[in-house]
Amino acid sequence: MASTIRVRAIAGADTTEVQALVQHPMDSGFVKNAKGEIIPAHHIETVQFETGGKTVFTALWGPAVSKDPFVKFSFKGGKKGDDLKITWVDNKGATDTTTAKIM
Amino acid sequence: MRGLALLVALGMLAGPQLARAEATKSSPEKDMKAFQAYFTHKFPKVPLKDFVNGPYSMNEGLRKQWIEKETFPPYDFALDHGKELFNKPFKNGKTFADCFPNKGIGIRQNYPYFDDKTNEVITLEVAVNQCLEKNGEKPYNYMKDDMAAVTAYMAFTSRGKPFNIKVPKNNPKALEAYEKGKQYFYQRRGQFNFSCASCHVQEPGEHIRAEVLAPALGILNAMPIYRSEWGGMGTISRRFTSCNSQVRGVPLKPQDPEYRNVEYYLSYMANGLPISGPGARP
Amino acid sequence: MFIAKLPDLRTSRRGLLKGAALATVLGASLNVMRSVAAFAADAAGWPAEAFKLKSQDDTLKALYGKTAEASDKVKLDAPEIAENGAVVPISVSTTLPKVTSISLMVAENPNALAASYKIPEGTLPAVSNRLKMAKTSKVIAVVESDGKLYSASKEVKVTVGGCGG
Amino acid sequence: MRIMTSIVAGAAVLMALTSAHAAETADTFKAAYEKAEAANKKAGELRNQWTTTDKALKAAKKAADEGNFDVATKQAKQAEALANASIAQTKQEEKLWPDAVIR
Repeated sequence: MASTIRVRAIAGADTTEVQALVQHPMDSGFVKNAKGEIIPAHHIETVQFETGGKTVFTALWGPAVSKDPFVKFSFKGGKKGDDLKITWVDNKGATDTTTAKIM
Repeated sequence: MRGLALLVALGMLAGPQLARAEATKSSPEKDMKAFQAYFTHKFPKVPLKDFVNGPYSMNEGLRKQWIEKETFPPYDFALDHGKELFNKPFKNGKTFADCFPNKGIGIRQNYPYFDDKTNEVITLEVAVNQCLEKNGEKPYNYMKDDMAAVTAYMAFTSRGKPFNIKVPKNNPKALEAYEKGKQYFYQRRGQFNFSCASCHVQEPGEHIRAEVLAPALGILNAMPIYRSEWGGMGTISRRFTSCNSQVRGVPLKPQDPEYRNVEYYLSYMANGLPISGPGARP
Repeated sequence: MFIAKLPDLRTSRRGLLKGAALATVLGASLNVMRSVAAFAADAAGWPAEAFKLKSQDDTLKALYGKTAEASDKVKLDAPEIAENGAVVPISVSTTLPKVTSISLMVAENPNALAASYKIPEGTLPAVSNRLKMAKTSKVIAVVESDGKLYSASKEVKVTVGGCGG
Repeated sequence: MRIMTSIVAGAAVLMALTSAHAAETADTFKAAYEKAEAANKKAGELRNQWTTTDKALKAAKKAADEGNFDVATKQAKQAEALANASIAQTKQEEKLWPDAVIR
């Protein structure tokens, strides 16, 4: 099974730019299915980005974040070859984690 | 009316005037030139090749959102899934590569083609399912999921290659299929009385409700697409059937000969324009 | 293409967003130890209460216990007209110092809070993401800088809503 | 556009006329329904059924199942009118489509 997380982390002169795309339905809990039943809320709550034993970014997401969410940020430091670990947890307790190399 | 028919009949019998009767028939090449000229004239600022980017070629605000979206495109997951499916051996050990010319890489621009043996239009989606069935696998649902993923990957390996659709002159059945596709494209249907052309020839760039209509020219180059409206991927089959529904027409079955003919016609109209799929659309 | 939608043909309009350019603006020295401590505590809790509230003021109170003042140092980048409410690309950046978090609210959504980002020291105070918008609404970016809240807002027109149907 | 208006208007007139009847029976419903189905089948052969015809047919069937033959017959007649309109549209368009072709 392929990872639900896509990451692109690119080291620049003194910062590293991180872009991540997560495969997740992000059901808002306000949408009905074809039968007219509410699709219960199902969304990622937290995404954590760590490198060198330190958290560099945490996203707290509600149901208004789009399906297959995208996020982009930058942090100081980080160099080519460093590990960047990403972990998400959703409101049903599901989780996935991946470790990407900074490019 | 009867007099006119008689004249035409006489003309045809007369031989030298055959050209006049022929003039009412299609010349795919002439059609294509006129089709492309219509769009470049209507949108003089849009370079010909840019029409493959649909509504993004003609609306600045949309284009900006699209460019940002393309930095990490929503079809990424489908693309990876498609690559996986494409390379995964079937139960008999063969793969998609065994069914296609050049092992299936960089060939999307040649579909659909007219099959001389069966006298029918073979679209890429049909070819994918034929490959599966030939190898004892279950065919995919034409509308989305695996079919969208595999065709996304095949389009991706063909990006930048210009559509190269052929209507073989030596087979009148091919021209007939092309003609039927052309008729389907221009014939109004559904309770709203719209043809494909009503929206995508006469009104591209305009808003229908909230949507900016895509130009018909190049519309298939970007397929399959991740559509925000759909919240996921969809194939050419999905595009055609949803268009029918939207004008309150009952869609035909995916890959019905009529749809294949339209795809044949419309792809021919985009000859020379590069494959840009998979695409992202509002 | 969407002349009229038949209810049974409606599909979810949720979809993807795009990211936007980051402004590399902040200068702050790295203090690894401090940010580790601050972060572990923060990451433990997803602010369930704040995500349930309707008004932006209540949301800020629940999230931060204070109110925000408008600031031109908060830069909010969002489209004038969203191509689809399901996928509205929104970016925030700021030149304010000592930024510890950035939150985004959509005033007209059923619940105002869309996302909140913790910015440890050493991370630039800029974030891009893609949000759903139910209808035309003000989008509010709130930056927590040196313990105070600063905001910027922008109206985004939504003609195709992002809340399904 | 003009054609559309006339077709829709025509269907509306037919609907108005047919709704004047009352006290329909299972037999009159059955006859009306069969006529509607036949017309819709023909529209299908012409590859141009309307979704609204389907809807009216379903509504007719549902009303008949509930024993409401007034509504059922009315819906069946509406379905037939719609199906006939789609047939008329096809016949007309088979002649008119070349006018729209880009030359």
